[in-house]
Amino acid sequence: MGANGETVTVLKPQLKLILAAVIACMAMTAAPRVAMASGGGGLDEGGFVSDVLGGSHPLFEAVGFYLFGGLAAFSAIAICFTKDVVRMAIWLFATLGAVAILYFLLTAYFLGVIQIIVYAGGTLVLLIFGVMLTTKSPSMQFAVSKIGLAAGGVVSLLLFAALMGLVLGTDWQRGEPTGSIPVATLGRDLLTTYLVPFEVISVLLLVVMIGAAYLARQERE
Amino acid sequence: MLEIGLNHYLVLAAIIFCAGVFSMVSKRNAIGVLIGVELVLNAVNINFVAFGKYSGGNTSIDAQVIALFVIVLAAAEAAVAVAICTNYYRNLNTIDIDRGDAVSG
Amino acid sequence: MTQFSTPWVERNKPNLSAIEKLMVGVAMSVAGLAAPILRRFPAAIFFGAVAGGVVGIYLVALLSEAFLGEYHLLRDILAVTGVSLFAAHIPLFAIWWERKVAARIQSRMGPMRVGGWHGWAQSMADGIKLIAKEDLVPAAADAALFRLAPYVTLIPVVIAFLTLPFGAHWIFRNMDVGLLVIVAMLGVEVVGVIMAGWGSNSKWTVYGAMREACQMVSYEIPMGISLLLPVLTIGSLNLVQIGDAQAGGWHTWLAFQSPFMFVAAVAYYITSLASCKRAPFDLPESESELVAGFLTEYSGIRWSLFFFAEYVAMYIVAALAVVLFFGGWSSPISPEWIPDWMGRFLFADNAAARAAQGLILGGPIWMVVKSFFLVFVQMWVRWTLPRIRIDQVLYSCIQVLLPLMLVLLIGQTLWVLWVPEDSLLAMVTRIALSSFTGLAGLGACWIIFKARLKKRALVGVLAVEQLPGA
Amino acid sequence: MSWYEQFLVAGTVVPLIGFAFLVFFGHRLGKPLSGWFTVLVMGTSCVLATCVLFSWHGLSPADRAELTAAAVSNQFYWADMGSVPIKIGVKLDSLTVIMFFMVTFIATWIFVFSVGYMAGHSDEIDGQSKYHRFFTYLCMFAFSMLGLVISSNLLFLFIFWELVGLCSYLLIGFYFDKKFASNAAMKAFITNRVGDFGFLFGLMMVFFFLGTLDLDQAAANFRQQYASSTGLFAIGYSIDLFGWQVSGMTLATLMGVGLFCGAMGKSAQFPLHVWLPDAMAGPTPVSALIHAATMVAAGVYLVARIFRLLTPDAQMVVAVIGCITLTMTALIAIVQTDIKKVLAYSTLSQLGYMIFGLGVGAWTAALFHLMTHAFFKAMMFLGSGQVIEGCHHEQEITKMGGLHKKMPVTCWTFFIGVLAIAGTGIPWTGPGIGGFYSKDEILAAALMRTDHWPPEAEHHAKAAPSDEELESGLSYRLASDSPEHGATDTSAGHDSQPKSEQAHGPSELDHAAAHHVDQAALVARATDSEHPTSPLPKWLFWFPIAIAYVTPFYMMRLWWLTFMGKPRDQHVYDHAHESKLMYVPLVALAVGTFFCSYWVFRPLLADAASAATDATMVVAIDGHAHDADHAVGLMLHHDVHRDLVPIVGFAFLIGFGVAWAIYRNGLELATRISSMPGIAFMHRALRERLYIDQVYDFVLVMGCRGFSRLCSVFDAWVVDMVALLCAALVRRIAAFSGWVLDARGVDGVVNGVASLTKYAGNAVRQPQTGRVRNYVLFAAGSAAVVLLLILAGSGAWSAVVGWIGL
Repeated sequence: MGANGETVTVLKPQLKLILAAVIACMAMTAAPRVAMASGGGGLDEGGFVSDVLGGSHPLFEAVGFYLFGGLAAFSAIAICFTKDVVRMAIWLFATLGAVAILYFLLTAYFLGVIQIIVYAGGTLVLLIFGVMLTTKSPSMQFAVSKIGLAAGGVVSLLLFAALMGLVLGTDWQRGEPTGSIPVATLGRDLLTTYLVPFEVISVLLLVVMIGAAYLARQERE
Repeated sequence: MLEIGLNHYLVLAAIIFCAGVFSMVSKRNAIGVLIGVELVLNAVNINFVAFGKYSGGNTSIDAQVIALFVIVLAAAEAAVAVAICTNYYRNLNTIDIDRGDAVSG
Repeated sequence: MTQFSTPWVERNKPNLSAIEKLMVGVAMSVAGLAAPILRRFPAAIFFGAVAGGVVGIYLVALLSEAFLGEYHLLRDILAVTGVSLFAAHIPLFAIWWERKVAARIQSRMGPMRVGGWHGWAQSMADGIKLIAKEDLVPAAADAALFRLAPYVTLIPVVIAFLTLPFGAHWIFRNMDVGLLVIVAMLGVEVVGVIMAGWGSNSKWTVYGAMREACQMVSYEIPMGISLLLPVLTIGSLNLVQIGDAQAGGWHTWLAFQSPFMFVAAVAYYITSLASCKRAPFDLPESESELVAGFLTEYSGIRWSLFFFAEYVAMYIVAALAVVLFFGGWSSPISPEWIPDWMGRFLFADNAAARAAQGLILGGPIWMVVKSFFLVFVQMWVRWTLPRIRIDQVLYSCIQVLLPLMLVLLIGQTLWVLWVPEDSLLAMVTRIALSSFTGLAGLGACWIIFKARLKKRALVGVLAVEQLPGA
Repeated sequence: MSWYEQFLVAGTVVPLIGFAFLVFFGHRLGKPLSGWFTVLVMGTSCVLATCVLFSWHGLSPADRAELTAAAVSNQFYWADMGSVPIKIGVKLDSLTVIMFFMVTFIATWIFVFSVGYMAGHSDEIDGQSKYHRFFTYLCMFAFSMLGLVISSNLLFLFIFWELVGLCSYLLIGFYFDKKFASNAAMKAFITNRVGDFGFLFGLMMVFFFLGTLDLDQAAANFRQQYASSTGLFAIGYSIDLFGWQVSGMTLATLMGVGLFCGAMGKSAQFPLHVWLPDAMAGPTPVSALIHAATMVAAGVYLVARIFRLLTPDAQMVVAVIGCITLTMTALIAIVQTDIKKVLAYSTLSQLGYMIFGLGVGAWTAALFHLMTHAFFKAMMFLGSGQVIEGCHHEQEITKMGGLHKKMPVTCWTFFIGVLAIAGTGIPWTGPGIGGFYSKDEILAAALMRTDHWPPEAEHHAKAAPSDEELESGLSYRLASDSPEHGATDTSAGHDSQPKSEQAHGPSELDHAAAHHVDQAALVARATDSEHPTSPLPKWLFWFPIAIAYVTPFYMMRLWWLTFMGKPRDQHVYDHAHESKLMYVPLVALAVGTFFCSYWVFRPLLADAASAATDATMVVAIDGHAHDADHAVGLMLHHDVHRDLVPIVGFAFLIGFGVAWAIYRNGLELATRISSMPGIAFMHRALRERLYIDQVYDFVLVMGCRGFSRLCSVFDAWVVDMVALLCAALVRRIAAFSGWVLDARGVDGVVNGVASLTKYAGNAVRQPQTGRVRNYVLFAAGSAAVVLLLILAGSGAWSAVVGWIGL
């Protein structure tokens, strides 16, 4: 038994362990089948999202809101105190993701997904792309004067106070909270009731596309 | 406090809104300002959806559609803004928006 | 006073704001406690954590089932566990498989030693090696982004399993917007890559990140449009509904529904290659130009996490292609073709019959097999085609795929409007396209069969019989 | 669409395609090729037209009526004019088919001739070839004319009408570098505009009063309004026109006259005829085209189409204008010495016959004359082109003579034309040529309208004309007879309902309308003084008869001076020659002249007449001969024709004889006669074209000039004076205000405001840092302050405190 043999003896039980773990995991992948068979395939009603995140149980809803709302608020505030632009973008990414989950909590699933696709997948990448195009070194930062910061802070706090007063001082008209809206309904409304804004937005997007391409084009001699 | 209602969302939106305003005011990097704008728009969207949910009836659809439009507009705005930033950088060789005060009175 | 300097020990302290400092402090203290243990007993801790996690999940599930029975928390936790483990094992298998495929294409054997039969344990050995490697963070890097990046890359692709169906009832969440969730998660993945590229603070990595951003933002458009084709044909974003619509046998698969769909399936496959940075679109990590692109500065477990993410994403896009275009979980056999005598046994209400149904008419096995076949095609493409230039990548997206997609979208819309499902044209198209594909498949099978017969000639001097484990 | 319509449309579109092709590629095709291409195009069109004509000729009248009705239902909707839909369609009836064939056939041969003619002509201006342009215009001309022929809608007819005008302008002014040519083109164009103004006026009246622009629909509405006394013919209906109360009947007359004005312009009738002789400035094939197939025919065609919208008064106007034209221009033709001018005036005279024929109600005869005239006039013009070309651009017949040896084919084909225009035939028997049938039929109709009118007495005796009578020849019809007679009956019987049932109209429409006829209206109409059945004045018959003697005279004079006798100019004679390419069309058209005299045209036109003259008030006299035999024997079978033979049957012999006698030995005798006292005066007047151009010049041009002189005097003495006075006054005021008000008062205020603004601007621009961040800060800060102020007023803070305290 040399070193070689030792290695083999050392490895063998470990490999068996790995194999066992793999088999166990495989077995567990089969577990949902049993559960689903018992559930009769009614997974679309009352599942993870609406239960745990959508909050028919108040505890889950509260947990979800405080967790992701807190994350959204925290990262939004973090943006204020970050100097590096890319970090700001990453914090913004966190805010956007958290807000998307808040949309899920508010049963606006479609909106949540669109928030992720458009904001996180599109806008944010665009922003970072913009940063990359316009930055000479990653550590480039611009200092803001103390007075400017103070003025901004004061104004923001005043605004916050005013908004709080407005939000909490108003007796909002309440109705029965609505459940999730099928995406088909949303689509039909978009092409019937909201057809004109929809078309206007389409035209706007075209204009924006052309305008952005025009602005960003390379000047050629 | 455990029962989550409309006010919770509105307060959260107010926080994000004010954070966005502060970002817009305190960043000298143009893209930082843009990020502040995105925050503000997101805060508004939270308000829309929350009002839609808690007002009942068909408001929910209206709110979601409007929020959808806001998202689309925000994306469009970001595209144009980034294009403007690129151009700005090409012209002034910096991204500091305080340098772009050619229109000062 | 000798000044020692190594590139990784001395770090530039990044400028942290107060809150960031607080967060980093908390995280570092936790990490400081955990790191020595992690470093000493990597394998034991890994598998211990796996085992403990499984046990813990069972416990939590049981408890919650007891207290919150109506919310099916147990079922969800089991499903999460299952999906996560499945996702975790895809790379283990696929990396080994890719090496075998590459080897076969290059007329060699690939890994043959670790674990005995055809080196099946190679991936695990690699994993252990990577876990044990030293974890480096470059001195000039933005450490926080650098560390965060692999997780931002990996987590979304695992979340994508949330709405990926394995069967009519084999889905974690059957959501109205199921397709969009997957697309969204594939779109988020790119943020992690950009973080990695930017955080590494190297010319190569930044170029890689920019290429990735550019490529992803461009290719999402034709990809999204190609996904719209099945959506508008079925009229739903729900993947289960889309899959159910193709359960009527080989010819009802959506790819054969119209010529437009057939082309769209191929085009989707091309865009999906670009969206998970696979060859020939692997510009962000091209080793010949950018060293390794955004991966240049990574090593050890973080590096392997990127690969975990990549292989899981490969599986996701392949599975999406299967659900949307190639019949999902259903087998090529239609229930209508089952003769009566067999149907009497097959459609009986017992466990054995259900298992047989799953094998013959469709179930998770079919889904996984088909998806892995498409993953295999991705590998095949990677080892066959050369990488194209970045301008060619963008050219093919903007000037070829995008107009093509728009034409296909309009064509498919008109097809749905003007060609009824039971019209002669629709039937002829279905039969022609499906039989064409079937014949091509049979031809491929024949070639493989012939190749098996001439194994020696193909493999050449590396005669299979000469190697251990063969 | 039936294939008839498809062929007609195709035949119309083919020249358009040729036009488009030549516009873009004509200069590449080059000199002979683009001409031959045009011939090919026109030939295609002609083949299509021939197919249609042959097949149409083989159909029974019932089948034709069915096809006509089907064509109406095939119209397709084009646009709305107000609330009236405008439909495009093909007017498919015998007239269209014949006209179409005539236009394409003659145009084809003219195009062939053109290739030969243009081969010998310079076509370069400023070094650039205009050859292809000539054929381009010809194509367009043919297209316009064909479109005009097949239009079922007055609006489209008008559009093509204007296109015809444009093409004639382009072609008459083809040699636009020559002053006289461009002047002639402008003259033609402007004269036509005058007529078109009337046309447009009539068109608007049709649209306004009849509510449609479709030809058939307009006629039907016209009938319906007349029958039911609504619309234009409502009792007591009148409109205020510049202070005159104009009754509905007068308006209807004005409408008809307005439409006729267009025809006056295009067909060169009396006051507007001045352009046509000048139009000889264009190349000779163009003259042939204008005089035979296209432009002048368009006017006659228009009158034939709007025939149903005419009132008796309007028809009278038509007849009188036609009579004046034919008389005057025939007289002028006697003294012309330019070969083309003689032909031009003879055309005018023949057009006068046609218009006159329509005016007296001989619809069929007039159009028949149009057809026969088209053939022989095209032939003669081409013959004159041959002569001019052969004689080295010599147009004066005084310098020709004896050319029959040098150009025999031209000579004898021309002679056939002379025979045809003179109405040569054997009196009381069948054989004859051209005008022998057509012109004499017009004259017969005129005779009937003057001497044998009203024919009610004979006709009324028989309740229905027997088949024999219909077969045997001429019958007459008052198209409006059903309401008229119904009115007469009812006024006698005082029992409206059953009596009005007897009013059997020729169409269902009338029949239905008759039910709604107001009793009083019918009584009123029965005693209407505008009853159409009064006979025409005698001179309307005798002037055309006289001119029938003049026509052979001047034609023989022309032919004899050109081709017979001794050569008067040896140089011209030596040079004379004939071109083969150019005499082929002559022979073809000469054959066509015989062909059209005997064959399908007359019966087909008679067939078309029953529908086209389905009139309200206008008088129509129609033959019902359905085949050639009847057409030839027409004059033998009716009293009127028999009456006519002694009057005019030997006119051609007398005319030819006199001409031969005078010009047998050249010009000496004629010169002597023309210098005789009395005749010399007339001769000069005729040489000067009866001074009409001078009158126009004096009245219009001098009038305009005088008026402008007057205006200029007014301008110089009155307007300028006022302006100068004002200027002086203003200068004074300005001086005052400048020194006193402006410098002291206004400038002070302005400067004050300016400095104020400056200070204010300096103050306000402090916050304008140009920094976006500061703007955001101000905006957000002010929003916050305003919100806080509002909230402080509303006492919302207690609620805040309460919520947080919770």
